[in-house]
Amino acid sequence: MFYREAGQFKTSYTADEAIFPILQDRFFIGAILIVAFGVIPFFIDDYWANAILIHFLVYALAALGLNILTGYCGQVSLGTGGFMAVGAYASYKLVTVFPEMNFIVVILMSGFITAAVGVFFGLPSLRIKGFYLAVATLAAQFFLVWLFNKVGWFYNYSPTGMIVSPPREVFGFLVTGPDAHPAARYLFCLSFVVVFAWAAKNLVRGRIGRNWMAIRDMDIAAELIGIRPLEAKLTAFAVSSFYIGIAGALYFSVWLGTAEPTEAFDINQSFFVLFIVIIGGLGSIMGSFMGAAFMVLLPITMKSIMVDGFGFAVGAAKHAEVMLLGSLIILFLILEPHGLARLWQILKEKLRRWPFPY
Amino acid sequence: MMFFLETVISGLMAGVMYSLVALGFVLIFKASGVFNFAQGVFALFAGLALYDFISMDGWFYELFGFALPVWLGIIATMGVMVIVAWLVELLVLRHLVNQEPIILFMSTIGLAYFLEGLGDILFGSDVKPLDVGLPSGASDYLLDNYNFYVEKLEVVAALIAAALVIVLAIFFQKTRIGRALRAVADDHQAALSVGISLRMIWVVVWSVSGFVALVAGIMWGSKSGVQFSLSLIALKALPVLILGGFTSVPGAIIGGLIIGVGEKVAEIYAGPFIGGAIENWFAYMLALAFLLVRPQGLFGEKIIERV
Amino acid sequence: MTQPALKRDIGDTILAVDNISLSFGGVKALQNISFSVNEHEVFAIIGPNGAGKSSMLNCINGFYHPQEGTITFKGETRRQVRPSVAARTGIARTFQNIALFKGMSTLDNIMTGRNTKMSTNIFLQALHFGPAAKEEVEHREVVERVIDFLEIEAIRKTPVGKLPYGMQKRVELGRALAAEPDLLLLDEPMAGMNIEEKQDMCRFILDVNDEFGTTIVLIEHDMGVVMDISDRVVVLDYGRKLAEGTPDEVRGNQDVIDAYLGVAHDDAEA
Amino acid sequence: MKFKMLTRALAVVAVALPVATTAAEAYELTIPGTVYRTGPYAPNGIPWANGVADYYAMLNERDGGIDGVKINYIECETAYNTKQGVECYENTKSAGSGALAYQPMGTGITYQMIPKASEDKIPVFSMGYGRTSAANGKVFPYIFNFPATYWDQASVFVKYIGEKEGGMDKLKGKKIALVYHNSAYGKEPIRVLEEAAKKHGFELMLLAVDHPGQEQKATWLQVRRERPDWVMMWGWGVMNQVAIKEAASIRFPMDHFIGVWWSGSENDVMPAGDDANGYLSGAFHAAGDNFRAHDDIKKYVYDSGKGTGDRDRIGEVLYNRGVVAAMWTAEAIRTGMRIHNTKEPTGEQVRDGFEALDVDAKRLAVLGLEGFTYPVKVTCENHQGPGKVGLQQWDAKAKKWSFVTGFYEPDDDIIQPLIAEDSANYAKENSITPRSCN
Repeated sequence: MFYREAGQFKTSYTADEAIFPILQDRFFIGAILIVAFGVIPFFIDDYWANAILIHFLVYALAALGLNILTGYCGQVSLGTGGFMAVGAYASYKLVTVFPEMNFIVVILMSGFITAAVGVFFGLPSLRIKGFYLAVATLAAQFFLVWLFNKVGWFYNYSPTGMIVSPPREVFGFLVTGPDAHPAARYLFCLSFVVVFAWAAKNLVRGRIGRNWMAIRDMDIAAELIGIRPLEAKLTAFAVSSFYIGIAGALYFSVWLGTAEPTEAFDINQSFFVLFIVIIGGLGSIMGSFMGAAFMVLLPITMKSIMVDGFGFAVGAAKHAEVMLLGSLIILFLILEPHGLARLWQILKEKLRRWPFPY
Repeated sequence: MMFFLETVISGLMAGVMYSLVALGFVLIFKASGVFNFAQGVFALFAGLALYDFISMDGWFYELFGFALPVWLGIIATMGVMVIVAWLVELLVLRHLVNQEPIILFMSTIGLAYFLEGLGDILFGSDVKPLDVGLPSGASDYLLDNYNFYVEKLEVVAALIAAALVIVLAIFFQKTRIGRALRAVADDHQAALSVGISLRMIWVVVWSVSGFVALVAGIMWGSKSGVQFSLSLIALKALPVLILGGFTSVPGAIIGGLIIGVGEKVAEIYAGPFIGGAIENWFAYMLALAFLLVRPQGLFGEKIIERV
Repeated sequence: MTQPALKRDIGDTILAVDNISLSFGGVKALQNISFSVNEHEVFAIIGPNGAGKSSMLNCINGFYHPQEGTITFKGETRRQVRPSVAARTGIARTFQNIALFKGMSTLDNIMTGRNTKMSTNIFLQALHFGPAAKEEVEHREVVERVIDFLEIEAIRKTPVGKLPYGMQKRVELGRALAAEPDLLLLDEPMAGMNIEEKQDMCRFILDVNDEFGTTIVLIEHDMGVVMDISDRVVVLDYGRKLAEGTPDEVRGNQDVIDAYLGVAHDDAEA
Repeated sequence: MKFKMLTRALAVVAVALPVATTAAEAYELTIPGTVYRTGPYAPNGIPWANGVADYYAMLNERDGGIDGVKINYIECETAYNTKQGVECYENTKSAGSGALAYQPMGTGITYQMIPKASEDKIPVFSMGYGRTSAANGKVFPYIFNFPATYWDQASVFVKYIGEKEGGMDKLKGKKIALVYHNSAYGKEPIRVLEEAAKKHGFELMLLAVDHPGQEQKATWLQVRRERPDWVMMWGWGVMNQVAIKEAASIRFPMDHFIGVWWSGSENDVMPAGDDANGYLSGAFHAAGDNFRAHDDIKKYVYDSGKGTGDRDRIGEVLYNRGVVAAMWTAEAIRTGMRIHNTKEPTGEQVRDGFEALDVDAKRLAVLGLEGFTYPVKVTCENHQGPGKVGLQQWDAKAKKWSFVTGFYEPDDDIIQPLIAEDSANYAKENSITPRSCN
């Protein structure tokens, strides 16, 4: 009834190709952005910033990156943790070696460095496909973590290999370190995520995105109609790693503040981001956000309900939570294998037809 | 020279231990196209169940006041694994027929989570020293007489792995179910059309890999005690898997041996010069190098591209 | 079609196949095949199953690399060419088994046909700014013309995986057309279609040839169609060339009759 | 036993629901514990967490808390994972009347908490783990890592080895291997051992083992080839069990194999059976349950069914480590309350309590822990306490750990400069001006 596009006519291809062609969608996204930028910063506290919002934003960004590679270009990667480590260590080296460098530039540079590394590790994808490639990307994962753990230069020879993010300002507001206000840190991450989500959407609806999807859907046919697999796959690796690198830099410098390669960027990190992408929906920008919300918020919610609400012993609650999470993943896959984004789409379809079923 | 030989033999033995895990992956992938991420957790779960049946501080003892002898415990655990396989088919796979591989893969991750939590709740998180009477320690004879070091447990593991492969080969070649399995592996549709029940096949193949997981669980459990970390051995099996090919039983064995020897030799001879602990990534790099030459793995079915 | 039709004007040789041999392991798929195709021509390759027709197309657009012989396209002789390069020099094709990008909409599928002609860099695209946005709209206009031409406006935004078979074939043709090729390779464009769909497809093929002057090489089993629409035909059997000529010449060729009627071998089909 | 635990869990659910909603508003001493009862390190985390929980429960039952103020101990599960630790920290820091002290339990989580807790003015008691240079109270006013750090421990092991070899000068030319968990935690002693190697002229051999450490063939083959005179181990979780088994397999003499105090619990040696006999590990407190405090735990906590673990596992090494951690924390809070003469202390006041902590032998006796550990005194500058470490040895027949040495003093010649250097780096990177302690 309220959600329909009838009567909204497009008079130009530009309008037809807008990101949100339907008016109601534009309202919806606008409202979310207004709340995210204009309301939340006034109410945010440490708990919301650290445990929930920044946590969510960082993973949404990483999932965006992986979704570009896996969801749009069809190259399954399990090297996400390793690439996040590249971003984190790049940002650490940049801030410590060039203390005067603008922090936004630091984060962007970390992204570019990660993109370069990503392209290098993307080279095997030209020959190796599917699960073979997925497992091959684990080589990147293990090697990178080992590298950052072993080579003292990366962690400035601190005795344990831990890196600690020094305080840095953006526009006069501290965004890293313990003194940074949660709102500043939140807004900093949010801005990156919003800008890059928008950029990702632009990419996937343009030539490059179509190249990626063509490779994903049928790589041979894509090549036969003139798409260069080398170019398509490597741009996907580059863009994906760029996003993941930025996510890694934010993860370390803004969110956690400290990191140690073997724990913060281990293989579970790679799997976790992959879960987000699959649960959210492969090949969907919106899905990356929904998946991140699901995987980040669900455990915290379940924990709060079980421990704080029902007074479960923490150990038992954790076990139950893990079981529940596992069951929910299976349940969701059975209900809608194409992820939360598809569920959302179906819901919109229903809404569009409401109150008439057909 | 002697030491190099020791290294190689230890590598081979370690490789066999990886193969035991990789084998479970291969069986399921071959028959149902599912990359079963839960294979490591299966091994853990089987180990936990077995410990429960044969020890004095498990549910079984609590309920019945006695513990099972080892052989009976193994049979009972096998029963548990069959039930798990049946439930997996009933509750998960049945509803995901014809989905893309990555969706099936994801569902096994859900399964892994579930079993992890369940295992912890049912059996507790302590280290459980599993003793099924396998020998441990070095072979005294070789060590005393030739100063040659071989781990007894690993020799046993190698023998068991060999036996397992023979049993599996017989099972696949000679039994009716085995032939049906191979038919399904070749072509789902065709197998269905000649009246093979896919569901039954899936239960069987998941049970068989449950059995392989049990063997792996016993071996690794005897080595380090049964504990949560056991589920992480799946990561050691992955390079073996890509090297050997996802669909090849001999590939899992040969791949394991190559990875085992490769990583030990690298760690011992190259590791000290570049900081050590290179085993993990070296195994993957080795597999990657193989893949660049043969993208379908050592024994994988050749990927034919056509339009 | 309302637009005024171009006068078809058969020109010089655009594609020359010279002594091509291709084998897979021991199997000889093609043996010493030579023929040439003239500009603006509709050229058919026929032959029984397994005759090497698709292999021939695959050689022309670089998917297979023949062991011997050369292919000359637009005056350029090459032995081994990458498919993507072939596509960029103006060869487009459709496939025997539909090779559309199933996850993408009709519009996007056809847009991929334009990709080789787009050039803005990744940063401009990410910002969807200036030249990138302009380029997108320009190419969209071309694609919309193709959509009009093929009468598939209604399914513009439908994911192609959901379309019926005949429609998918049409979209695939659209994707090839969007590239504005000089040479269009059609691999069994009418396989599995009913009479009406075949008629539609014939009309499109002829219109393409007429209107855009595109040279067409097609493989087809339906002899009626082949004889109706092609200017010249080459007949292959077991990797060898049996005959070449106008439809009438080929129809009268004894070797061809034998091959099709099963005198030489009884597994052949018409 | 398990039936009982399950029914108890269910009962807790049924009972806790109304209780949770009617919780009194009265001031309670809120002490969060970021524990790990799940994940790969759960076998170590559980007894430790039980020890902490039981000790606080005992104080509540026996004394009505600390100086009559009830303790509200909140567990939060981290699975030894930093990210979950972040959630736990933020979730619990303002729980109840505000958190008074953290025991992070885990190197990564400690590092994560250090800047935050300092900012929030809540003391962090990382007992012997975490950032070693936090010993410098001038740079880390809220972080405490007494009674002894990994660096102390490494230097004590070297001393012990020297003693066994017949004098520190005999170390020259000897070969000592360090088998370590390839993480921040495992790398901690390397710096000190390198310095010690320079000072005493022994050869140091470093062997890293990746998490989780189920496969250590390559490591122990290297030990077998190089034949080091001594092996030290900084291990954790399954790595310990496998290492001890492998060492036994290559017949490395167990009494020349010394583990850090995280590699010296019953869990670690049990799977190796008799082969583990004679294995050594560092320790700063006793094992066993023959102390009055333990009797009280059994009497006041377990007899009324409020214990968190198995009664027969009270007194295990890691359980006792939990007890000693809880004891020092409680004593610090008590000290803080007395200094500021308040029944409702804040984190800052508890910090003052930590800095004035003085648990001497007499006090230990009062607490029912006579001889359980050595006297500890913490000051404003020195947050690592006396730094003394003893060695305990495993008796496989009796299945018991017992001390075989007294407590050694650490080699401060090596350690103090390193602490000064590392804490100065931290202060520089984070623009901290070291405070004055006068």
